[in-house]
Amino acid sequence: MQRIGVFVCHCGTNIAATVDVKTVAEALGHEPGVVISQDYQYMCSESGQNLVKNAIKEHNLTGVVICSCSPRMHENTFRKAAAAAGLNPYLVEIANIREQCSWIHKDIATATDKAIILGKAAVAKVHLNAPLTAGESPVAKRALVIGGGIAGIQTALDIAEAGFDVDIVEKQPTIGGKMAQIDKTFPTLDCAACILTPKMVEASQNEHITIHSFSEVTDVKGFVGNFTVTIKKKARYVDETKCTGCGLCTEKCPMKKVPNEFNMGLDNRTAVYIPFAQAVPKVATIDPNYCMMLKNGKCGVCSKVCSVGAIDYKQQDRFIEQKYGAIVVATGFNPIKLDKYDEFAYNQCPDVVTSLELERLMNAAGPNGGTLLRPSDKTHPHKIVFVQCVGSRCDDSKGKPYCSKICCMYTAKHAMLIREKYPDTEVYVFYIDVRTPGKNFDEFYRRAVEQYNVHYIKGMVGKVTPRSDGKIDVQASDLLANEQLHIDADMVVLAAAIEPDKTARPLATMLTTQMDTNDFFTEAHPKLRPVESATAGIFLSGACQGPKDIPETVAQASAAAAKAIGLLVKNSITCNPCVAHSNELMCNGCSSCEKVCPYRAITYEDKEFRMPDRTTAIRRVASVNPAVCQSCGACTVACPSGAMDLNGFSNSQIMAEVDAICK
Amino acid sequence: MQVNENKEFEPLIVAFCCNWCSYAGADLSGTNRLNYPTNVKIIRVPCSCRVNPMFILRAFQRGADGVILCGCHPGDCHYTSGNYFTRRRMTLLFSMLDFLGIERDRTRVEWVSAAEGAKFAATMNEFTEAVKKLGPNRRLEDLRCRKQ
Amino acid sequence: MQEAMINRAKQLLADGTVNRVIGWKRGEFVYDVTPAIFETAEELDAEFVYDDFTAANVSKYLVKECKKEGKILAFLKPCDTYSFNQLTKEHRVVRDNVYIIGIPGGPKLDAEKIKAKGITGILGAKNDNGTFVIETLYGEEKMPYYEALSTKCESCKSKKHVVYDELIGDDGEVLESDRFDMVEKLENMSAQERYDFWREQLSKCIRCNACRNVCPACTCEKCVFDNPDSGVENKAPADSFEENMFHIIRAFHVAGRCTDCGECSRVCPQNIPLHLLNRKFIKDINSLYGNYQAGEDTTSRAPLNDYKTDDCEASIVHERGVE
Amino acid sequence: METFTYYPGCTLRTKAKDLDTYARFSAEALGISLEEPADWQCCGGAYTTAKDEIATKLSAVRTLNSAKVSNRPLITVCSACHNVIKQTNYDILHDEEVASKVNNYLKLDEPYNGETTVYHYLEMLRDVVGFDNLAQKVVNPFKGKKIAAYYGCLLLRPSKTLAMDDPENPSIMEDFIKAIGGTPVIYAQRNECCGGYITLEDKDQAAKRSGAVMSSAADQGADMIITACPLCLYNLKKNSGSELPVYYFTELLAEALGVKEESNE
Amino acid sequence: MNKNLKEQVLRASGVNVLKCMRCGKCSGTCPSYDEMEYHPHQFVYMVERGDIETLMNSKSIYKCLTCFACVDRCPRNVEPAKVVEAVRLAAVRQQGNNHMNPNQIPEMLDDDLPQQAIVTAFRKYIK
Repeated sequence: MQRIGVFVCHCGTNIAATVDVKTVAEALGHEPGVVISQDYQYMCSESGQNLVKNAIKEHNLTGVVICSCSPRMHENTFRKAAAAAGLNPYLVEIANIREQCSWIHKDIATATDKAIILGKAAVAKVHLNAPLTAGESPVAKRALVIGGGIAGIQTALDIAEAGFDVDIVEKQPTIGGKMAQIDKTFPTLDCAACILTPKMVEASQNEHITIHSFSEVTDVKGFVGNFTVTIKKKARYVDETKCTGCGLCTEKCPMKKVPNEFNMGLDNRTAVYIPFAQAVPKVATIDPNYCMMLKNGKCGVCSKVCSVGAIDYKQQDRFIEQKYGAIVVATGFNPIKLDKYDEFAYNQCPDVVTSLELERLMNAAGPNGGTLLRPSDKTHPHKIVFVQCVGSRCDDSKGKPYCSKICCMYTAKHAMLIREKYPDTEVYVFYIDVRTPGKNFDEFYRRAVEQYNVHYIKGMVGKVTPRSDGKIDVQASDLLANEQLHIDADMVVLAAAIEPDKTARPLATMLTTQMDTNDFFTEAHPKLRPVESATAGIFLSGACQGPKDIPETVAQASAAAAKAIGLLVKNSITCNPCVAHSNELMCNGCSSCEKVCPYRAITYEDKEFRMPDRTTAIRRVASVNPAVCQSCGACTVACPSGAMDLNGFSNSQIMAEVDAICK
Repeated sequence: MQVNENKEFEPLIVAFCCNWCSYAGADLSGTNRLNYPTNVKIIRVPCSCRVNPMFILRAFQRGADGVILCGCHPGDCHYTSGNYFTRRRMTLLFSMLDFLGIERDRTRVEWVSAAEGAKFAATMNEFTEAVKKLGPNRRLEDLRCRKQ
Repeated sequence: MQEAMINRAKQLLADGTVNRVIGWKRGEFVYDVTPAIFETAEELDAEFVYDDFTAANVSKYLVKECKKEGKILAFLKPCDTYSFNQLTKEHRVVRDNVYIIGIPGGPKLDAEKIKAKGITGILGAKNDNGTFVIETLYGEEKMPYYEALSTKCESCKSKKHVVYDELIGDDGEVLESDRFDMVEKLENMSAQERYDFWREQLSKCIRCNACRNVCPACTCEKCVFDNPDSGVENKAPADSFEENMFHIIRAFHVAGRCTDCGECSRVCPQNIPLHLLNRKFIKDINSLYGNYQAGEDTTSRAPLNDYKTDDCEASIVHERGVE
Repeated sequence: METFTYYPGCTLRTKAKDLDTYARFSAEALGISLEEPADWQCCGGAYTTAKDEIATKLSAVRTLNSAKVSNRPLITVCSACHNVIKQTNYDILHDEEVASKVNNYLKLDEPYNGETTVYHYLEMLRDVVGFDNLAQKVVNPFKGKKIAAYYGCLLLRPSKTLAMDDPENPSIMEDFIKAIGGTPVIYAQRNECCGGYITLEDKDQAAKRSGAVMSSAADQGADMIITACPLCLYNLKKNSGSELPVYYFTELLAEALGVKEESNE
Repeated sequence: MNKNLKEQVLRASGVNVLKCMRCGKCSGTCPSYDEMEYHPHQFVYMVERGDIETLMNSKSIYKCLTCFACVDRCPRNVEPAKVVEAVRLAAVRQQGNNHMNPNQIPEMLDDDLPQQAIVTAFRKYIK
């Protein structure tokens, strides 16, 4: 027999001025199962809560209905109060008679009637409430960071600092990412390698950090606190544990005509290679597409010269499986391909380059040893044109709809560095807007203009025509002068839009995280939860979530680490008990529920059942993982037999509310 | 609902609101004191995709004159995809009701965000008016359950 | 055809490929043909029937049968193979436990339609160039062949077998059919006319559950209308609404899963055109979300378990059609 | 032998007879039969982008419809005709208003709804004949000849509608040049305008445009330049002030296939 | 500003001028830029402002080659050439405002001029 208590709040005059609370309490007192119905000034106050607690104890209540403000406001308050009085907190229901009644109605009689109906619906529902206990799920004390750029490194270091083991999976032979390719950083102009490489070394030496370089994530199973991840360690044909990184093999390798991706293909490397001097791990890798030994079994020079016997032509891809409590995605970005924009002649002329290529051309470890020379004839350029927004801010059919965010600043940096080092070089920057929000950013850009005399021209380049005399005719508009210009440039630098790495999309599918139409990962909330994905236990770090510069990336990387640490310190996580559950006796095993579950919380197993006719049968039935279910209820409607139901919002509970309202 | 000769017909409207957007939007219209008729009674659900067609039919059966379902805007679902399923389910259900000759203005889906208190109130005013024009729901109502 | 089927079934029983056969046998009357299980060659010889009255879809029987020991041989008409595939997709049948022989389908005949012509005591029948010659206790009767056709065969959607281990006879093609004509006709009526039409039809319902029991998509372990936790449990129609509710929900539950086999209307003792409800959903799904034929394959996502971010809004119902 | 409906257009009957004749003889040599509709009309020379222009689109639709009636794809060779016909067909397919207005005007036996596939002659060479097959049929290859392809504007743009090739990085004519044994010369101005009809009232502007094209091609070392458009040919020859020889691509094709002589008979 | 004219130009061109982000690429790529008084980006902006008559009275409308370089290269898909064409049509459709008189044609001809040029000019200049 149900013993239900109803408590009607005045909320000062907020409710009482439009709703006759006494009448409401009186009317609800006559509802079936209700043993006490009271009203009070402020139900959420301490004395109000005591009133509820005392009534629970005194009347041995089995359910409580509070007629008050929105449950979004005080549901938790009253659940806690009930729990303190020994009543299961999920036996409390709220009737919202403030926001959805007293505040929107003026006529006392009709508002009171409506409040009574809302109260009756809550009473009808609480009759069917079941006591629920939150389950617990253990947390594996290890984190996975996918991507070993500055974002991944920073996140890993911060997690390791807190004392947790963390693995970095990086698809390239070395960690470091895009920042390792950059020459100088804005707005301070300090050398990227000087600030990045110590962090790379720190990561490799930290006892809590394991680096899986030249590796990829191939499968993710499980849920928050309990992920099982398969990592493919690609064959590098060099035993990592033996290689000392001496580099002798790379010197002796006869296959020297391999485009060097680290230098954006502007020079060549050997088939066995170490991407750059400060690579971590400093281990050689053999490129099977070019190695003559691997291709046709003829050569073997590297193996002969290696004094430690690290070369292993028979090495295979290896798969390792590891459990993680948290996963941080830090897959980063790439500049877009420029094939669609060949009015800028990128495919026609080697002296039309992207900004990232320019970084390498200017870098001391780059193809020209730090001297800026034209790729075509290795001469010094005297006139350089920068083009902004190539592929950014476009209509969807023409390119990326977003601002790539970093180009204005790095272009100012490039312009300044060139003018600093080569004062005889004229630099033009064609811009649509100069966007420099950030600490010391606009000051930096102004320095480029005022101190270094970079020619900023508002307008856009419309056609680039390379000429046989080595000059490049740049035809552009100068909107302020209302003129069409032709500049005889020696080099053209294109600020290509950036896009998320291509590996991100399949990864998002494996992780069941959401992406936007541009393939950037979607954060759980754009303002309040910017480093979490909507999938519990998956966090976002760096440019995989949106275009970012280095300081922002590092800030977000640390924030993602903090969120991951917050999860890893827990021994177990409390699950929301209001989750879906399947009645195995009625389940058809048809997979409809699984198809609509956004969290992959539903799995199937073949179970043996005793049938009514005393035989046993094996049936495929669904089960819901309560740690993963987020309680949306999509499955309950997909289920034709009604086997799938949702705690707290069950079919019969909602139906009871409908009946009470429509009575 | 009762039709009194002296009194105007007052329809009963059941509104299913998802907890994250539309229920919060309804709260906001309360906070901003934006009026809408008492005819509207809200039932809170975690997500619009929790609403089973059976709930809607049951409401009509027991005397509701209109049923409206409110959820997050497409793309903004708290559960990322719930409202997309809602949209397909309700499109087909409403089309079926229409096929059976039930007045199509008795059912509606509206996307209301947590910030759209004003839209919530306006939608409820508008929907109540539309249902009022149709008069009592006779075609789907269970006669037994009608109030005397 | 019947003989070829029996011979092949005997071979498969003999070589141990299968240990039983699902087919049809005759009841009291010549037109009263129902699904049955045969375990021996003798049983086959004695009772196995396949003729113009053999309309029943045996796919649904395989839900239970395929859980038993050993492989079963099933003869599936083209329309039945769609049902079977759909059941495979929903893990209700185990493909490996069934040996499927595809057989050419109908058109099948509807004894009710013959009887409606005042022809009784039917003993046998044959199609003579469009004229249907019926042998009865009282002599020979004739009627136009198409008037005797089962409703479900009048607008056949496909002569193609979508799943089989072997075929007896040739495989056909997916057909262009006029199956949505009646739905369209109703759509073009006024709301009041539609309401009157359905009120008249649905009020005939006696809740015998024949539609539910025959439907190859209705294979729930327990029907939601028998489930006390569903809040809609009811075993008999107490009022007009509950007929509506039952049939709307039933149609909704099979929406995107119904292969349009037509069994519901075939078995309805009250001759309610229930298939029109299913076809309405199929027509809507095709026009709103792209053509979809349930059971055509075993992997595609059912339209109601799927979505596109740019699907139409529910208000499309308000914007189109006849008021 | 595959048969196509062939639309020559007005200019190919007068000032650009070469473009036409070589195209026909070459097609025959390649095993393709081109059938001209009995009563074609001039396409109008320029496509009017304005949505409220219907009358100017009618003649193109008549041509498209006659191809539809004969149930064959339509082949064009003049860039301008191709542009007009292709854009009109796109309109009919994508703009219901245009389609219904046009059909209201024309009162055809059966309304035209964009059924015809339109190929430029070059597309036919690429997609029907295949450049590899073409190369095998070449008897007089242009060995060592550095040939610059001039696309102009009409063949490539608007790219969404014409959809022949990458508008900024086209390769169809370069591949054609390779197929007939020549060496293609890439130059940036190959997809810029020659000045077009402006030659009628502003010779200076036409000279400036065609001059820029020619000098860009010459600068990259071209021995000759080829085009598919009579007006381009005119501008480049008459207005550019350049000595670089300009040919229709069909002339080179006919020569490569060894049918040039008989074409001239 | 003439609202009717603006409406007419927007409708005839089918262009949404509000998509323009004022980058000036159309004018950067236009082969007729130096011959024009008002340049492609100005056409878009002036139509947005409703300043159509100024454009109609300018010789610029006869300088556009309709080469579609601006249309294909506009990052925002604005299609300036269609705006120019719509303004030119608005001009030549006015009574007595044909830009070319057929009587002038013989003097423009030379032996090689393809008639394609003349039919095109008829389309562009005369209503």
